[in-house]
Amino acid sequence: MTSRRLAAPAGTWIDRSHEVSFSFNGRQLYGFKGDTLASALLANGVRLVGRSFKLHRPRGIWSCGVEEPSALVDVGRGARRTPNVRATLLALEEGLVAESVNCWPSVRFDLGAVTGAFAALLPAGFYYKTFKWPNWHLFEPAIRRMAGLGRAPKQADADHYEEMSAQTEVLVVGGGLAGLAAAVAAARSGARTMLLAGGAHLGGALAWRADPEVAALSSAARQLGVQVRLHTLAFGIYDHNLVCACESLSSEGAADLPACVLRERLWKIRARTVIAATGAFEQPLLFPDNDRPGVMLAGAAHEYAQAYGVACGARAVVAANSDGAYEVAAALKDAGVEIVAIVDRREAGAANERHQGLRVISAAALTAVHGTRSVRGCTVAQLEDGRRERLNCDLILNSGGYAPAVHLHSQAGGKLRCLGESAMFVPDGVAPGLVSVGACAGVFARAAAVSHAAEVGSALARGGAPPPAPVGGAGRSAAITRLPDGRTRQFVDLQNDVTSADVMLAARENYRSVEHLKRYTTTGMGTDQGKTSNINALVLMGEYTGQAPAQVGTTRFRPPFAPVTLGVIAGRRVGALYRPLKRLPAHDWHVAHGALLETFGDWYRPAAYPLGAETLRAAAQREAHTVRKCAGLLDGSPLGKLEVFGPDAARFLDLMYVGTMSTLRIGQARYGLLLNENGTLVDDGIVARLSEQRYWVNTTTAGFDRTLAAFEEWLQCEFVDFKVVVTPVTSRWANITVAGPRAWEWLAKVGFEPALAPAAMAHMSLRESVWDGMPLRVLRASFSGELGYEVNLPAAEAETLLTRLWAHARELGAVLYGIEALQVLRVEKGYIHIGTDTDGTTLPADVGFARGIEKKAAPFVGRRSLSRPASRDPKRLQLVGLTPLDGRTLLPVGGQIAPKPPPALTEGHVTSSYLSPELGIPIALAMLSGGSQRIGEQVRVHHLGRSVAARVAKPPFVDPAGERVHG
Amino acid sequence: MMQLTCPWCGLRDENEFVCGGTTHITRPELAASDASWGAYLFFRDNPKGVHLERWRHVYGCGQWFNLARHTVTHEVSAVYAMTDPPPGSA
Amino acid sequence: MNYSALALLRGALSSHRNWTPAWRSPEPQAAYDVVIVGGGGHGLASAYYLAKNHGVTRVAVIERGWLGGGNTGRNTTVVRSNYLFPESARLYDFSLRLYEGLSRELNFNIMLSQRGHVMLAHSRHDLESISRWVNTMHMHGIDAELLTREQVGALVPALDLSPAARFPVLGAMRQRRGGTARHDAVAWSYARAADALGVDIIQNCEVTGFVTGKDGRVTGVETNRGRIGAERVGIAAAGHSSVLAKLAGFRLPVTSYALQAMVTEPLKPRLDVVVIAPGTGAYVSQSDKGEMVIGASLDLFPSYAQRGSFAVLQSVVAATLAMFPSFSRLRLLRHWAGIVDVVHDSSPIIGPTPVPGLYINCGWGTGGFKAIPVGGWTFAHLLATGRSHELAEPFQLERFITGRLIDEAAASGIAH
Amino acid sequence: MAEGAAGLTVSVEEAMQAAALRYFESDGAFAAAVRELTGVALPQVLHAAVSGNGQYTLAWRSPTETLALTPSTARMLVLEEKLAAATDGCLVNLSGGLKVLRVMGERVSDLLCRLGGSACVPAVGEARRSRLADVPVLALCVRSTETLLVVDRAYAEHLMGWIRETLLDFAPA
Ligand SMILES: Cc1cc2nc3c(=O)[nH]c(=O)nc-3n(C[C@H](O)[C@H](O)[C@H](O)COP(=O)(O)OP(=O)(O)OC[C@H]3O[C@@H](n4cnc5c(N)ncnc54)[C@H](O)[C@@H]3O)c2cc1C
Ligand SMILES: NC(=O)c1ccc[n+]([C@@H]2O[C@H](COP(=O)([O-])OP(=O)(O)OC[C@H]3O[C@@H](n4cnc5c(N)ncnc54)[C@H](O)[C@@H]3O)[C@@H](O)[C@H]2O)c1
Ligand SMILES: Cc1cc2nc3c(=O)[nH]c(=O)nc-3n(C[C@H](O)[C@H](O)[C@H](O)COP(=O)(O)O)c2cc1C
Ligand SMILES: [Zn+2]
Repeated sequence: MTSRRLAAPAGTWIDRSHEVSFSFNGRQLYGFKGDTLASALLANGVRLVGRSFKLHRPRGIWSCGVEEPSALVDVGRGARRTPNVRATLLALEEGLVAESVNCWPSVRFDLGAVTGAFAALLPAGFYYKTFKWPNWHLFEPAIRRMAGLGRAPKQADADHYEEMSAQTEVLVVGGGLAGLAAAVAAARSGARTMLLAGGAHLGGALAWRADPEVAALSSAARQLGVQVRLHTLAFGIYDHNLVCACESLSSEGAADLPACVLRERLWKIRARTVIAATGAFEQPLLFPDNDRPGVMLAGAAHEYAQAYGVACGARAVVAANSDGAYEVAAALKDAGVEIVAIVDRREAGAANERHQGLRVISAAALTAVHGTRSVRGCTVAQLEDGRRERLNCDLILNSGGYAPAVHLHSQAGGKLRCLGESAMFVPDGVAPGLVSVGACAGVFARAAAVSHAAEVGSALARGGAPPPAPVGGAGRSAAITRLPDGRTRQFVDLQNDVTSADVMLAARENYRSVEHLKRYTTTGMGTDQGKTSNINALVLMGEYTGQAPAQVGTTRFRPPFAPVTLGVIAGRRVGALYRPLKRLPAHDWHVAHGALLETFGDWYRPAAYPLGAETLRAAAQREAHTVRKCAGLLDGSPLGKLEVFGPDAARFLDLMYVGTMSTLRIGQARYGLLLNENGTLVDDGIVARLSEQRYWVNTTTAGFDRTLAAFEEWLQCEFVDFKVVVTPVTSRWANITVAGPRAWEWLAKVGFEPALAPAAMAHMSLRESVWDGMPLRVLRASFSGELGYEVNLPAAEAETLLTRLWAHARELGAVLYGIEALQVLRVEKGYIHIGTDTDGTTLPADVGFARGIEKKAAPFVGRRSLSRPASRDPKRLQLVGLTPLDGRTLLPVGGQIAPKPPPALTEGHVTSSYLSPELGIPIALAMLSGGSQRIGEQVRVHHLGRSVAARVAKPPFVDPAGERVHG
Repeated sequence: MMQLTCPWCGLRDENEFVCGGTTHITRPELAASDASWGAYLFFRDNPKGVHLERWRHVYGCGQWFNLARHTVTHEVSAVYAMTDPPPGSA
Repeated sequence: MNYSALALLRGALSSHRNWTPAWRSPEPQAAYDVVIVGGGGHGLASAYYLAKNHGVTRVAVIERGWLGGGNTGRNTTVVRSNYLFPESARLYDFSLRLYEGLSRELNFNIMLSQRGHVMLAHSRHDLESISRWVNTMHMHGIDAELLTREQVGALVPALDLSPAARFPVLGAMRQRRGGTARHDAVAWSYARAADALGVDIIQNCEVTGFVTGKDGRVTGVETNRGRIGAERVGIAAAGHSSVLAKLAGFRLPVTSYALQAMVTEPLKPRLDVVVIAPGTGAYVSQSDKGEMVIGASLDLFPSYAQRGSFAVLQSVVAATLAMFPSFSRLRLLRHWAGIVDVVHDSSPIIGPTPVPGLYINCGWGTGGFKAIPVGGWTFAHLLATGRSHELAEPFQLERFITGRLIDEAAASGIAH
Repeated sequence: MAEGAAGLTVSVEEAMQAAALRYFESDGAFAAAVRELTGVALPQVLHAAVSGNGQYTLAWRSPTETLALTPSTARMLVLEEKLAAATDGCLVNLSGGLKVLRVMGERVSDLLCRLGGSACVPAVGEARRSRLADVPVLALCVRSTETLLVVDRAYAEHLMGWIRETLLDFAPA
């Protein structure tokens, strides 16, 4: 145990009076409120926290933030289990349970680590070069088990997520000194300003020091009304300056969380301008075995000491090539960590008075790290002459300069430029709608960062041009130079185990584009997205191929900046709120009357009303039979309904439908087919004329949205001089369909006026009427082939009519029927159902409307497409009826028609099939190649290895003369 | 997610609209040849650059209108009525 | 050089200094027999089959960025051949069969993982539709089977099987031979093999125009690295097809849209097959590395920007959680988009263009990764002989005039 | 039904009558007839107007449509009858097809922002139809602490469900 808790006052963020217990890999440990899991583990002397992706190398805590590649844990249990959580970001909570990922049986004795023994066989892309014989499938399962990190939960998430949209003039991302300065300046200049800070504190890199400037700016921000959101990480910038951010709301992992909490909030913020002040990431140097637990970023160790009161080790060696490392060394020394030496790659270090007493080894590098599960020492060599020295230490601090966090700038479409000597990529000017300030703009000198940020803030608030960034101040730092490749590994990407040798291999094999390098070696593809590895990888590639880093370039930055839960992206759109499901106005009534409900598209509606143990199919048979013999009641409320009004309504409907609507007399109704311009069927429906200028249009349930959209598009975009308005009224009207020979008798019993009687009202006509004080629109039409009334009435009254009718059902012997029986009835009549018998390739002639088209002289939408060669092909699939030759076997829907069993060229398929209660035999509709000319022919239907002989028939099967509709 | 300006309702999020594709397409007469009918139905400029297209504000006022929008930057340079000529055509 | 376990062993002993470049980076020559525009899967496979099947080796593939960096390098890697029309089924199954032998043929593991492709049915109507589908597959001689709800549950335990689900699972259709392949490996393996046969792959070279002779015949291409002569030119530029067509003076029945995809952080195996929910359009598979790879529908407005709309991303994620409520706490690692060339009937175009000597392979839209082998095979045939391969015969531009569309999406009612 | 949290209450106006007024010109004979019958002129774009007697609320829906709301069935009937003969416009009764939710309290806009639209929060006297809870909703601000949400009946339950869950999680802003 080498890391430990320091004595107070170290630890600005922890509350030593508040102990917190937690469990790590089954061990009970203690930390303080204010700790992160990482700081608490370090305080407990836990170094080894995980295993790497490919080689299962032991790994420790590397950073103190979002860039963490190694310290990933699975947190929680059951419905709250969360995989791959960064220990460095997870606030410690009482009762938190965490486990290491990617190791078995334990993180200390991980069997996966045997791969380490074969590491030499597993260079970048090794899997592309082998596992080909006999095939990949043989090896794949084992490889899959080795890969992956955490374990996915098995239960549905218990918690809630919500979404919040906001608008602001200036949005500042990042609450460090630069962000604060920009926000305060913007607000002072009168702009509505919002500031997002990813962490729990303002102040960024300075948050844990008592910095008077941070304090002053923070309170100024509050006074000026800047909307400050802590715990809110901006993860992406999208079109037209939409910034999306995730706000963490709950005490993740706490044992006493309520059963359901609001866990995270998605912020969708539209900003007139965005100021990125996201800071910079410290970059590591490469040296052999630089991945051992105990090697970590210098700045992180600094933060652990000051903010959390944790010494990450007792004896530290600092590997450096930049000035920042000296500050860290001095500060850690003050905190009680022995600094064995600063090993600086540069000729002259940056030591000043503050660093007196620190041993500096210049122009040297680490050439070995000793210790496997924890650092025990290192070997340092002079770059010049190779002279070596072994140093005992338990901590190696790595400090290779900074990489500005240019993620948002790049996502917004900003360009980068490379500061040659330090291999630092900084924004090249501004991005559309976004300006960077502070460290993420490459401005590291504190005073310069603050004044530039303030100037940017006020300029943008006033709509002015932002001043250019005074880049610099990061201290001298040289781009890493490659060390001779020894036998040991220098890790570039810690999570994915990409080494400098892998980069060299990629160069050797000509995967030299930086994007090839990434994909071939997987560098930068881990959960940290290369925040501390991408720069090293591209610099190495440059060195191997003789290119400057600028020539190599960076890989593409993509959202999210840090991984975000799927839950927060979906927000409330889960469970019942995923997509609205529509219910009938009389939903409860149907439930009370034994409906078996199913989803049909967006609607939840009765499929049938089974009695007792009756199956759906049997119920439908009984219901359909009763409709034919007596009468039945169907709730057809979902049927689409439109009112089309205007002096040009008739002309318009003539253009929309195959079928002439202008010649309808008032009160008359007609069937119509709606086509798209490509000639294929979009919908069918019934159009009735309510008055000279006013039409009633019924669409199919599924076709309603398409029909309305098509009407509006044609009216507004093509026939722009037509005076027509289209008003959807589907929800206004319930539709109760009464069908069967005794339909009228039934309606008369509840008091429908005699003017609606079959004798007074023809088939295919519509009457407005009043019943029980409510307005009715009664359409005589029939999808069942029986005398039929579609009674449209105000939606809220549906239940009244149903109840009143149902009171007479028993005496009549009438039934309720559902969609399934309706299907049986319409198939007996040979009526098509759009979307079931037809698909998006069906033309009107295919379903028997060739004559209707010939008869109509006027143009209509889609007409021209019907005369293309392919539309006139006699081999097209055409609607026919089928009956099984044996009179018994139900023809399977989806069965293929072909003279011989598969494989064969199919001639068509069965589209609808039912046992006909009327005929007592199975019947079917089918689409058959050239079908209209093949009536009477014998065919074979093939289905899942069976085959049935059938005869082609001309529908309808029942009442071919169509007499029953008249009652 | 883009923000588009409905001529009636003002700036709204992209997901209140549907895009109807290229605008200013002339519908041929019924007597058109198969080739010109096919060209009308299917063949498009599909420019990488400014595209004149039509959108409908389905979640708002339901109106169709035209946009000039860049297909790479998604920047909108003009919003105009269905019956207006293309911008710059005077 | 040959790739094998033995070669890896030799590598291990030589610090992997034994490996040679997978392909060269040659300077463009003055002229080639065939120039292919676009170094994606289709362009590279075409070059390979030109050399391999037709002995045409004076071939250049011109790629404006890095090879495989287009849609081939950013797709969700689903392969299958369950198509309704015989023309499509023949095409895609030929492709799948080529895929099945590709790792060995190209001596490069493309990680073809025939883990099975499972399309869910949410309603009785869907069950009927997949029944038609399965039978049609059998007619085409392609494997397909129906699964009951219980079988689906056993195969995909993470699925929400509750009857109360907004899109309940009533059954499914499975193609066992369907699955995934490693996208980059497909591009790289063809590139390596084509290069080995003498094809020049020229990266960072953008075609900016076409050169034509007096007779209007194409004689070469203009690029940002100079003019390159060619007897025949083939375009295989996916989302950029219209841009190239415009340079050559014609239009295509193509619209370019952004199609998004995303991955979660890597996890231990949790999902063994490719699952698609037709009701929502979302589909998910788990890669060998462990990420959940998620894809869905287009951003429905024309775009050449390789980035997606956040609104669409949200609906895709919500659709994914509707299938897999237990994925809610998984984290999205990265999301991106590619520009796909969508054709009205969602079938490809492989044929001559109005410009003599200029041919095109495009229109694969959201589904051309699975077709890379056959796209290359048939395009190579066309480029070598000037005649369409019989598999590609139905997929000509002229179908948009005659109306002989091969509309898979319309026939199946499912976006392709 | 009324739900409440953090000083917000949401109730359904079950009896509210609704109609679409459709016309070709907003200043034609039909518009004049509407004005005469209700005492209010057709509202300006994105605006709503309430008649002096408080009995009619008219809300702009589109350039050819105004939504008319009234709590009185009788008044709606009269309106419907009186406008039936118009030729340059028509009234389409939508009563029962639309649901009207009344949201009362200080944090109306906080709620609306959580339903998806910060661009769609109406100011007093405004009516904005937009995408809330992923469905089309007309939000009509009567006064600073009162907003009506008008939604298709088929989506009302969904909208209400979303609101209910939001209120459940409502914390002080
Ligand atoms: C997100 C997403 C998911 C997908 N999922 C699947 C799936 O699961 N299964 C499936 O089968 N298909 C899928 N697809 C579709 C599939 O990726 C493509 O159809 C296929 O990759 C197309 O290959 P290609 O070679 O034609 O095009 P590309 O791979 O895009 O190659 C075209 C190349 O042309 C280059 N180019 C363009 N213009 C020029 C020029 N002027 N000069 C030189 N070069 C130029 C481009 O840079 C590009 O590299 C998906 C696509 C996307 C975007
Ligand atoms: N690591 C560093 O950033 C760093 C290093 C050396 C010196 N400094 C000095 O600190 C001063 C100011 O630096 P600064 O303000 O530019 O950086 P900073 O690091 O102090 O602040 C950036 C803040 O932004 C937050 N942040 C980053 N990405 C975010 C996102 N996507 N969403 C929300 N919050 C996000 C970070 O958590 C951090 O708190 C300068 O003087 C600079 O020289 C900073
Ligand atoms: C099947 C598949 C799996 C991927 N897995 C990862 C991954 O594990 N990590 C990662 O960072 N990116 C992954 N990506 C995404 C790529 O990094 C990259 O975003 C994508 O290829 C598009 O390229 P671009 O972002 O450079 O434009 C994956 C992409 C695909 C197609
Ligand atoms: Zn609008």
